[in-house]
Amino acid sequence: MLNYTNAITEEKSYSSLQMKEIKPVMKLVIRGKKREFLSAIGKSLNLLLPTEANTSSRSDKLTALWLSPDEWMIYSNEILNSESNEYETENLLNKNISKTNLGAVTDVTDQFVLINMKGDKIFDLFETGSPFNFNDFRNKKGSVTQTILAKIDVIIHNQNQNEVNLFVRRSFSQHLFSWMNDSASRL
Amino acid sequence: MFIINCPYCGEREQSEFKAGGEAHIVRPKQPTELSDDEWAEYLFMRKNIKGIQFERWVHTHGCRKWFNVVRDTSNDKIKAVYKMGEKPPTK
Amino acid sequence: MRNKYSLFSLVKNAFSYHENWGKAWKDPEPKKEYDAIIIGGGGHGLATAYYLAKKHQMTNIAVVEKGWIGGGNTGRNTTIIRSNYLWDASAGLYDHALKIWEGLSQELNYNVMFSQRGVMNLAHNLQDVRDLKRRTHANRLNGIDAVYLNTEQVKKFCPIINTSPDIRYPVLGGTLQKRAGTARHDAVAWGYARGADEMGVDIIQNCEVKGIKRNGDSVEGIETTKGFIKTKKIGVVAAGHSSVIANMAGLRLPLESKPLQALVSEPVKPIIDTVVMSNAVHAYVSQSDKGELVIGAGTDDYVSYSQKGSHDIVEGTLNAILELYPIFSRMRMLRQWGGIVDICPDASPIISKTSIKGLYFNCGWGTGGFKATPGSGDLFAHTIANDEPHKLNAAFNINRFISGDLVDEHGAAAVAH
Amino acid sequence: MTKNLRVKKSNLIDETYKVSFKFNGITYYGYKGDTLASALLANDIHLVGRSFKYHRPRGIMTAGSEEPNAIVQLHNNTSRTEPNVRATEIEIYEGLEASSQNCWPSVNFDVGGINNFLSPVLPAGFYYKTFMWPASFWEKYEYFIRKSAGLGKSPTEPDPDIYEHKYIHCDVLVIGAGVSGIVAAKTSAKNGYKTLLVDEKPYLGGSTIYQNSEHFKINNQISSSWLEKEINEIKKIENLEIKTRTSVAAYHGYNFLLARENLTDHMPLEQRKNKIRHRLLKIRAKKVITATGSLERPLIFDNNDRPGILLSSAIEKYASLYGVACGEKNVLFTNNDSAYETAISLYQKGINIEAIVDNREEIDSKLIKEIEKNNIKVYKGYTVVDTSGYKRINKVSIMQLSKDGQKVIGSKISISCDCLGISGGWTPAVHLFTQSGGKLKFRDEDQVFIPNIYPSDQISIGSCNGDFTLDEILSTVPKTLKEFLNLKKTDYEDLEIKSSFNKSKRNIWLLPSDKVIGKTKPFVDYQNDATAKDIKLALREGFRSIEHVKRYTTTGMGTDQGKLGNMHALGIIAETAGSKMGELGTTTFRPPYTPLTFGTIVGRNVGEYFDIFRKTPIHAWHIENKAEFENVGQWKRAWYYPKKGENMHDAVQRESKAARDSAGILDASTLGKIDIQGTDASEFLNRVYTNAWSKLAIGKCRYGLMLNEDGMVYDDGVTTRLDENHYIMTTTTGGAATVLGKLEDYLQTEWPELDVYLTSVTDHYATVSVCGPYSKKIVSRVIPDLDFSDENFPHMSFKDAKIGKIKCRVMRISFTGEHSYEINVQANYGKSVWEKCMEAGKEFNITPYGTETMHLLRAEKGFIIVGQDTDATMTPIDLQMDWIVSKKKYDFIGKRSLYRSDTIREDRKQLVGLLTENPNDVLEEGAQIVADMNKSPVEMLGHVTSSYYSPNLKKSIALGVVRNGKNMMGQKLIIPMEDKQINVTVADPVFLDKENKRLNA
Repeated sequence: MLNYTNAITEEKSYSSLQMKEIKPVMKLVIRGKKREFLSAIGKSLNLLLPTEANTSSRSDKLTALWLSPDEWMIYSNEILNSESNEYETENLLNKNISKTNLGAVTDVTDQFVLINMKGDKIFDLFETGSPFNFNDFRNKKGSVTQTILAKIDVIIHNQNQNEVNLFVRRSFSQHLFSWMNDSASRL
Repeated sequence: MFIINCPYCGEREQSEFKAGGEAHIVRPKQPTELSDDEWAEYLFMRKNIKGIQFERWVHTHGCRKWFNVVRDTSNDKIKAVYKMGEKPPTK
Repeated sequence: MRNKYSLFSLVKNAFSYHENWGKAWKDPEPKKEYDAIIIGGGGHGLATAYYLAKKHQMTNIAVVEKGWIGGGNTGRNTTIIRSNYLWDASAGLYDHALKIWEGLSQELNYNVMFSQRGVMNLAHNLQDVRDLKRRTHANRLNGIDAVYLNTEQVKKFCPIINTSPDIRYPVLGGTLQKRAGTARHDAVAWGYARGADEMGVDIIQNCEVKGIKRNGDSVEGIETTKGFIKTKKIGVVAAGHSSVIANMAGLRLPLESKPLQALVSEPVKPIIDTVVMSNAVHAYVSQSDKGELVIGAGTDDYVSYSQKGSHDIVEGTLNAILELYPIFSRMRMLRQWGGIVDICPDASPIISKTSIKGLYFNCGWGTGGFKATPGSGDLFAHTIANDEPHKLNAAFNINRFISGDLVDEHGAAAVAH
Repeated sequence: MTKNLRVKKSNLIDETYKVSFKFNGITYYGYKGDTLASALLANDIHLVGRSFKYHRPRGIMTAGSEEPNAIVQLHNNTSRTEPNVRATEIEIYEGLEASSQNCWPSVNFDVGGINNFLSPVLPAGFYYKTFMWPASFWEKYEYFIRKSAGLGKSPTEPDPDIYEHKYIHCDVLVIGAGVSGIVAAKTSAKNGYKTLLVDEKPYLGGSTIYQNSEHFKINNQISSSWLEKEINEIKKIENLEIKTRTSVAAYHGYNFLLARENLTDHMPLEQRKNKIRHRLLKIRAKKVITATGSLERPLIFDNNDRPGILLSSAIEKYASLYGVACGEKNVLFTNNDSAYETAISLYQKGINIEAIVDNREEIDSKLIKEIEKNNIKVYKGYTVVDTSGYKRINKVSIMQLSKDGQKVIGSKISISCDCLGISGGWTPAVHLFTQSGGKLKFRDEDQVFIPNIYPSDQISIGSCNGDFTLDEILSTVPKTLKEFLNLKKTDYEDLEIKSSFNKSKRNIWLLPSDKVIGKTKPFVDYQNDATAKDIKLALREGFRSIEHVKRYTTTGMGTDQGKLGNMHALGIIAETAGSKMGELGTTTFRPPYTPLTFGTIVGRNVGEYFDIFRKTPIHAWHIENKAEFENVGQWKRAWYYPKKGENMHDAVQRESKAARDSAGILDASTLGKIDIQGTDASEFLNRVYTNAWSKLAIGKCRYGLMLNEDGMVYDDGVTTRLDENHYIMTTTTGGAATVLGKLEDYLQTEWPELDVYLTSVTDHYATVSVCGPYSKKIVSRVIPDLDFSDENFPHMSFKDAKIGKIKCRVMRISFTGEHSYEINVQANYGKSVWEKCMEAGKEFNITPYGTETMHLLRAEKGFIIVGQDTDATMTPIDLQMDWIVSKKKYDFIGKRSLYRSDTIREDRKQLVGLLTENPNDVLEEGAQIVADMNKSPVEMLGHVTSSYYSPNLKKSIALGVVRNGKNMMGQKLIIPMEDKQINVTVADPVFLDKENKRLNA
């Protein structure tokens, strides 16, 4: 049996801000341009991919984030078992998308670390290191952005009032988390 | 620091983008048939215009898409953006 | 000499309350025709005119400048002078310039304040170390004074550098060229202008070139805001605007003009008495005689003639400065500014004839042209006067972009200097 | 100090809160709310510093950020000391210590003062004319010049304070909270715009807030009372954020502004711990309203720089806002009505005014009438011609002006005084406007530059727009706002305004004197000691442009950037040269408006956050096992693993030997990995790599070389065909991001017709590379279910496998020449796989090795490292890798460039092996290679790119590039070192196992 070692082991809590990694969560990048691609995804997953820029969609099990006109990230809403890395969704999409040449499906489960943030200081923290204008974003549930935070690429998904999921590449995640804590400690 | 209106993501800060130089320099379809001079034209020679320039940018830290920008290089004002493959605006 | 400068003349003039100093240069209207016209009244252009008059007896010439002399990159750069370049051709070019610098104040009877306070380049990773050693060995064999320093020697030469092994990019070593240093940028333009003027060169300011008149494959003259001026030889030394002039003649050049920024701190008492450059963390700093820290930032990645760059570049540079000199955190930025630098794909200049007879270009100096000013002027004058390059600038011809024989100095010039 | 210069209770000053501070070692007291300047003035101290060039005694001149003279060194402590702090800006706090700068031994007795007497030989630009003989002596002169230049002293220890950044996006930014700014902010915010109001001062209300005269009323209330109510109201508006002690430093294009919010500089040191000192605000505003006010102009006359000479408005501010009298015998000298506002204010407070000198003759002004009513002498049509008093003014001499204002007539009158207020009218603070790219126009009536063409969505209002009087401001501003903010109505439509200000002004840039100008010192730039005669000298010497004059005389180059004197310099140039000021143009105002601390700009990007620190999933293991690390791009890679007592050489020799004799293990997770999918994936690879890919079988791996379009080697790596339309490409560690970017560029812009998708999976996988004769044994123990037979799993192939329930990919590829496997597993299992390999390999002496050993092992095999053995001037042919360049393919990136006349030459530099004559001599990487040392100049044929002592071959080996090297096999060459020459022989770059037997061993 292999041990599971995720990137961020600590949960951090400040007044009005909590941050922790949520894992394991399946993450897939799916790519495609054709109309059949969108419908095949819809049928396979019972989830309509968002086609409007900077938005997301959601089913019981999955959330889909718009990343570009031909790129989405799908992640599981539930925490999975770390003892296996076989993902039903991935297999299904490989069968219905990759094998039929409709588009591409890539497992990025460990490419990205998902940091869940809660509290009303989230955007104060972002403002210390991201040039993105969060004024509208923060009030729009489901909105998504790819931008930079502390010079690091991040994907931010507005989950709920005062709750976001932040995705960052694993090799950057510890540096970013340390930076976020340093910032949070001064908010 | 510009604000660039990514044709896919909307207005974003310049820090999210990278510039890619003069636009509409099409890679020759048959490079082997070019003379050294003609190849050098493609490879190195640039208009380097002072004034309205058609240029390429990529939304590196966003959607990763390349697109075109019309910018006045004498004052850095962006006049228009358009997608790859689209015709440049005439006005 | 009309107005010889010396301590004696200063004292003498003090008695007449300095009322009797003559003009450093005249302000003539353009003649109808010249034997040669230099477009661009920066250091390189004025030096070219000076050497054309002095060494090639071409005195019926003019320098036309669209603004005021020395007002472009000459007056905006951070004045670092060195010759420790990698390739033979570059080393030859820049060391030729350095040798002229060493006697320039006396030659011009104008104190250009060339100060050989040394230039140190730092290494921050193992490839830096290899590159700097490679360069040092090449320099030594080319007769250029350059030595490799280990971290302790770096610290000893410039004690305020943070050489702790615990910083993000520790200093692993460096090179030092002791003959290198700085000079007073304005004085270079003014000194050459005064010298050229005295030999009869017309320096025409506020005269913008609007067109280049060609007759077939030869040039016939220039259209300017002060009218048409006839000439058979045109030397273009227009730095960031080189492509603009080239386009007038129907030429395209392998250049992109990009913003380059610099800044100075408020003046303080001497704290750093050499020039330190670091390519890897993008920082270089020296201290002017006035006491300001002179700091050069990098270039932006887009073409611009606005003389403005992005704040991210300035911030990035100061990040690096504080990484290497944490003691400067409470120093204050007094002024920042931008210039337009014309950059060649191989980070080396062009000093060359063109396909058009009588049209010569001296451009592509990118971020580091100031250091070459006297050499560049001398060699360009030679090229114009003889219609063929001097052996020291033969490699810097425009055809290298066609044949592929580039002089790739990216390793040495990736950062502005 | 027995004088009581405190004159009244003030809202800003808390007289119940005494603060002690030290100036030049002596303890003084002030009150909370005082600036250092107001506290010093209350203690009757005017002499604060010495000037830059002549070391003349100088005092406090202004009450704001335009101060040229009163700049001090704050604190003596080596880490907290701060040079050039304006006494007029710094608020005092308990324990503040300040001292004078640029003087020795003290500000009262300064040896440098001798320069004042040498001044006749130190005109503008004197240093260009001398110090040239003897030639070698400049640096000796320079040493003394440098020592005497500079102002304060730099800290010599790191900064104890912390800084922060904050991005702000707002609809409307209002800069300046004077009466115009308050009106603008309220109007904007109440109409639904998300508004930010900033002001550099600790209080709101600008100069109107201390305006207590019956002469200036709004709706029948004294203007300050009216404004106070407005301020109380705006504090309650929800979408209005107000930031005081916040100064806008830079106004860039696209309405991007930088402001410094000063959070702790006014606090006692012990209260600052763990607090952010400054916050740099990066503001992006849809609209900007600039209401930065105006600066009072000094007047230019002989000896106009003595301590005790202040701007008239500053005297009023010290009296009204700080409750401090600047002198007991005040004289005011003016060319406009402003000085009378000061006079009335002083009179009300019982501060004595000796006289007012006004260069205007007949003026019908209510303010003057009131002054005259109170029996204060007004000299009309007079000018000051001189002052006296070395360390404090004690007398002014005045004379009558001729009708045309060109000369003085009559006899001199002396007035004794201890303070002289000067007022030359007002200059709109257009600095930020011009920084933003705005174009100015010159208004002839009152000789001011005002905004004309706006480059972005912004507007200037109030006195920075040239509307100086209260009635002008309050009638114009609401109209301007309505248009700018698209409003139907504002709250300020029907204000009833009383303003007694007469706008007449008699502007004379350089006031005439009874002496020839050569004998006078009329200062234009106080800090840099540039006088009107310096400007005239520059013009005489042919410097015509304002930029030339500025640079030659150093006018406007001080820490105040010429906020006071620049207009006068322009005026004097125009007058002397006979040109029009409007045509001369101004010098460029460059950011920042007020100097900005480096620390503020840098924020938290210092120390560990200077740059990103990337870690592999196995990083923690390397730390636990005491690895030394190497910076590779932003990664920290394990460099070598020294055992106790080992140095780097020992460790690398041990690691290298183990990797070949038994087994080695390397963390290769940093290599870039790109997932390539799509029906045109093979065609895509054909176009980006030099070799052919279509025929690569599924399950096989191939090495590829990628060129730049200029034909030079750009990157390399192994790509594996996972399926018909699915590949995974590896790139170098440093090249990962740029390679992906370049491939996307070609895909999106040149070949959009290709059905290919690229996705980075670099971080998704941990890569554990196990090599050596025992590698198969070890890996098969970790993955027992996989058939490792050479038939099933040959070199350059890949297998999907599982470790327990965890999927992974195993590649049999080798960068060492040994039999070796790379296990790619999802990152979160990477450390565990590594540990399993270590455990399984224990009995086989499995040895972790770092990048240094990796470099050594590959050099033994002659494998290149892009960036070390290549430098962007090497083609694949130069690397003697002709075999990888497909001749059949019609095109690939860079192909055409390989056939240019100079890239096709046979005598280019080529990669070769080098063996030293003495096998123990290890060459220095970077050393040059020469054939003939007697040639002059020495011809360098190339250089050593990689060099190691090989423990496996028991000799030194090296790679190098040598001109025409491929035709020099066996030839002897020289490596000239500083102290010796090393003889080498050109050899095959493959030093070990040329037959590749070990791959299957």
